[in-house]
Amino acid sequence: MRTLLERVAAGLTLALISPLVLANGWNMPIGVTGLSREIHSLHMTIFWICVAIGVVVFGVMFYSLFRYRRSKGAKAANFHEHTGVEVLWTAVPLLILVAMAVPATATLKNMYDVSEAEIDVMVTGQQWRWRYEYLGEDIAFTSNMSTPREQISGEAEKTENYLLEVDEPLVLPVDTKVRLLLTADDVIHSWWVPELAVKQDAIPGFVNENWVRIDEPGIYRGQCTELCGMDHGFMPVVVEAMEKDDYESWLAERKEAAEQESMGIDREWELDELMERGEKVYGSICASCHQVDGSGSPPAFPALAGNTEMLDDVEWHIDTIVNGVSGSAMPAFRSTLNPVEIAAVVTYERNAWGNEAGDTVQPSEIVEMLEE
Amino acid sequence: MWSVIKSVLAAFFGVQREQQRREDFENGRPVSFIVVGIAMAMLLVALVALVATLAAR
Amino acid sequence: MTQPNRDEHGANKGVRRTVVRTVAALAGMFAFAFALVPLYDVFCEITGINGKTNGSAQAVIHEEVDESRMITVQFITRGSSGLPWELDVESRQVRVHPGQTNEVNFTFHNRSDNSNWGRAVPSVSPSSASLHLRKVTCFCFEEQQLQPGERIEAPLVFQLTRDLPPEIKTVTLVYTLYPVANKNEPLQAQVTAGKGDEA
Amino acid sequence: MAFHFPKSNPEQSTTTADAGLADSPHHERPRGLMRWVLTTSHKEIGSLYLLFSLAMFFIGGIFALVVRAELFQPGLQLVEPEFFNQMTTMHGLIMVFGAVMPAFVGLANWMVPLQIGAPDMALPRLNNFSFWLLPVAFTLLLSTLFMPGGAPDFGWTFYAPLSTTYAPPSTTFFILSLHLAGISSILGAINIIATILNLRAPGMRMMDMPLFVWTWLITAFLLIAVMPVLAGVITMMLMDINFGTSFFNAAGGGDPVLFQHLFWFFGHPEVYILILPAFGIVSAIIPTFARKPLFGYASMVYATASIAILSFLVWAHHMFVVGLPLVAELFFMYTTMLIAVPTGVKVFNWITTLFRGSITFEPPMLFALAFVVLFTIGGFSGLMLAIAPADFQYHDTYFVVAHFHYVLVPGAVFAIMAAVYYWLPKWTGHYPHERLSQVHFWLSVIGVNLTFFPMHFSGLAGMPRRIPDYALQFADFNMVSSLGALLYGASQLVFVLVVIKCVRGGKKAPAKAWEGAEDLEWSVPSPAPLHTFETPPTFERPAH
Repeated sequence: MRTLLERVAAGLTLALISPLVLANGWNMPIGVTGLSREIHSLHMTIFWICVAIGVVVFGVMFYSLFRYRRSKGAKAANFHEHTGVEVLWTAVPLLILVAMAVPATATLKNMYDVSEAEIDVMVTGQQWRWRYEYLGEDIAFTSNMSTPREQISGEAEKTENYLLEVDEPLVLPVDTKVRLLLTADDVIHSWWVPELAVKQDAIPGFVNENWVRIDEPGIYRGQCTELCGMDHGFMPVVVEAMEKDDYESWLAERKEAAEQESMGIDREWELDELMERGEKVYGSICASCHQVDGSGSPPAFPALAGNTEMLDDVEWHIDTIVNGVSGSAMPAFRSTLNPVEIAAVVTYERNAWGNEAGDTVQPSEIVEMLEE
Repeated sequence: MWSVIKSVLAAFFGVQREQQRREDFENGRPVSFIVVGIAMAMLLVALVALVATLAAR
Repeated sequence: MTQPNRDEHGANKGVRRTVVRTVAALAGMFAFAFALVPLYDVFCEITGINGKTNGSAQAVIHEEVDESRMITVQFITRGSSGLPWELDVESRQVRVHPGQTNEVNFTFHNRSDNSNWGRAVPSVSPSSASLHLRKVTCFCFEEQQLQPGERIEAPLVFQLTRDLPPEIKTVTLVYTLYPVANKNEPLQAQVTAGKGDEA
Repeated sequence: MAFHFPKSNPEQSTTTADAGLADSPHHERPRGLMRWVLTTSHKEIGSLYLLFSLAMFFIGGIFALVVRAELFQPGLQLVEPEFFNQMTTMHGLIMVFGAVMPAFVGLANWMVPLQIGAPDMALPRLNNFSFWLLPVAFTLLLSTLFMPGGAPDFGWTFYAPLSTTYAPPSTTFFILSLHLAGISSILGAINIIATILNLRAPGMRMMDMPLFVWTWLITAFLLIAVMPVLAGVITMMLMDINFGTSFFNAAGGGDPVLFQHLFWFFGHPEVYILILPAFGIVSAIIPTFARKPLFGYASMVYATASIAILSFLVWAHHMFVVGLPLVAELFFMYTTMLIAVPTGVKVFNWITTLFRGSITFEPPMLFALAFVVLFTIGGFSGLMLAIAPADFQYHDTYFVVAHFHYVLVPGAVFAIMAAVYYWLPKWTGHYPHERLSQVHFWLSVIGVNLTFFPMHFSGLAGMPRRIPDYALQFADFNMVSSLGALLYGASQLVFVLVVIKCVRGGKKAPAKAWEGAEDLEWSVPSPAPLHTFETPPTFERPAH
């Protein structure tokens, strides 16, 4: 960490020479897709056109201000009309605009061409996480911000990817056209990764499309860009692009893990095991509203610590998590969490922060409930 | 009629001679300018929409 | 605009006239704002602007099946909070020719101990395909009630018309389940937790 | 009271039978507080509007400073995210509806009758009513901060369903207060239209009117056209929230995107409502201090009308990423680019007015010149935003925040400042303190640029707007912005000092306070007596 003073000085210096510096971190990233490069060059073209117009316009303006000062004895002329000049300065901008519209139209058409995608991924925005579903592959998972709360509150040193890191990134192969289908469960979100030049609103009840074809393996980070409530600033998007082979083995691994997990459904879990797993689930999913210590922030987000209603009625407790509460901020986690995770988080909530239900909820019970 | 259209066109373009402007405001009836103005605005919409449709092909 | 000369009477009349006209314009614009709601729907239906599909059944157009191309039609079903139902589709994806009439079966399942009202709201992507998607039979046209534990099968009969633009190779149909709020008895969860919070 | 007027001059205000027109009861005027509560004088109501606007400017400014303070460093230090969202929302609503709009209405109240030689507004009692709706509306809006669940937290654009299904309980009060503010603007607009169309001095035709009057006339028509649409939208929200309709609720067959279409159908003309009167002000000030008639007066009027018409055809450029079909994207991209043409014409006209003038740099001129430069920068970023494919990268980032703050702060707000400096001699009879005004000017210019220029970079580098905390690579930009905001905010205290000093005394101003000023307001004494133009002046066309 630099000192405050150093940073202020650096910032001020940079602000002064800013128009000259268009280095990375100051400008739109060139990105790693064909479209992002196209958009970047469009952006730079318009920028330089604006600079050129600005130089001319402000040049004339400051020349006039300097040259025709009354203190230097300037006498005012009295002209106030010149049709020729006026036609000229209407027509020339019009031509410049047409010249700008042509490449912009071409790029836009390119962006709208979602045909011939090889992979389809459904992206669902939820307050405040993203859910990815690989259509036709039976793989689905949620992606939560993994920056610890202590870093946000300043109790811990902020690390490099502060606020831009997730527990499970969206994994995509390079050199493959991927179609993204975007929707949302609650309010409007917007999925954005600057280096992929993809930004698309995710709207409840509607499905939007976009596509991406990544050229280089790497990790690309972005954020939700449509105000979606309290934790709008804490719902990052992370895309990990892999070589095709690596992607295939990742897919296989995922599928195996899913199988492992489904085997876990049948066996009996110990309280400690469930508590350990539940704490993780709670931390990534529940803590943003109900707080790490279960104190909530009533009235919108009720406290879970000492919540007798919840402790007295385990079925109601599970039902609330599985089906959500209509008309409130509590979403349904039926499709977000698997039975093991639901069992674990229910058990955790019933036995943490001084709650002493003492009972465990087994994954098999959840499966039963979900099936009935 | 033609002069009205010409004046409205000039308005859309944003350039007009003082002389012509004065004539418009002395001789023309405001209603005819408004009607022609609205019609031209719709024409503009249709034109831009047409260009957009063609460009999208 | 005629030249005003400040004759008091004339100016007063003018003011009154101006006020009457502006107030009329105001009322007109207020009404126009509400008129925009149905107008927007009509506009969307004509242009297919936002992937809303037609709200009512359409007849099959009998046209020759275009054997030369195959279109992939994907089905995605989604639940939502507050409605303990499941919606499943027999096949996630079908390959069809334009012009051909197809049938796909969906299953609704009420997993709760209450009977509730719900509906499946459709959305089509790409939105421009919605113009060329004709639904002959669809459960999405109506709100429906399911008894506790009830499971029903509902068919979707649809046709993609031959004039489907050539660049469209995949059509995705998404159905999202929503509770019909004003018809449902408040869910157990709502009574106890939800409402207390919302107030 | 910052503005006060000499007691009305009996010998000046008795002659004409002004019965029907300006029914300001000059006999037995109430004294003290009631004088201001019941006043029907356009000058006093104008002052009330301006004072109200100043108060709101500071309240909205404090909210902005809370936002900037939280964003000074990465991490959450001062406020919770919920409260942060309430601050950004309230800042936007108050600045747009409480500060900038009432300031322009106040200036119109003061200056339109004086510039067209009318004794008062056409409907003085209505004028009083439309002002007093404002304090009620904004007291209500501010009171939501103390309600359970807090104030509105869904941004000043209040997109559904965040503002309906997921909104705090105070939203109903927010809707009510916006209705009241809307009614106030509508009544103000009716009054201004009626005044301009019917009460011009004999001999003054439409094309003789000063540009401030012209731009306000067109603005008033815009208000009449779009405020009812806003009223319609918020009524639909109210029904969705309280009566179970689903205009914007996908669950009931409604459409959240429809909300955005309706909102921006109001919202884009609203943007021009916030800037057109500023064009009028600058078009008055530049010729005065260049001592040269405005270049292309007719073109200015036509360009204003053209901008107003086009403003109804561009709304969806705020919605390029909601998933519009290709044809719609292209349509709105083209129309938006077209708007650059008449806007450019205006800038060229101002600059050509300067060319071969005889220029001096009094405080109003300084602000007007800064307006031209900085507004044009905002125009450039606007042009970039119009390019739909690039907008996919710019949309909802700090680049957009930089853009609209450039057009609204050194745009609209600087124009208001320029207008105040320009007309203060007419209002108070004294020139504003020159040195202090210059201090205010330079601090404001430096502050504004420090605040908003780095936002271009943070936006391009990837910082979304409306977030309470940000990734580390944006830290330097945000720190500069926050320091700039503090400087800009603090320098407005200098402005208050200038105004207070000017009201209490200073160099005496003659009727024609600025050498190059031509319009009718400079023919009445400074300070303007309570009653002016009771006998209509004869308007003589300037000889250009």
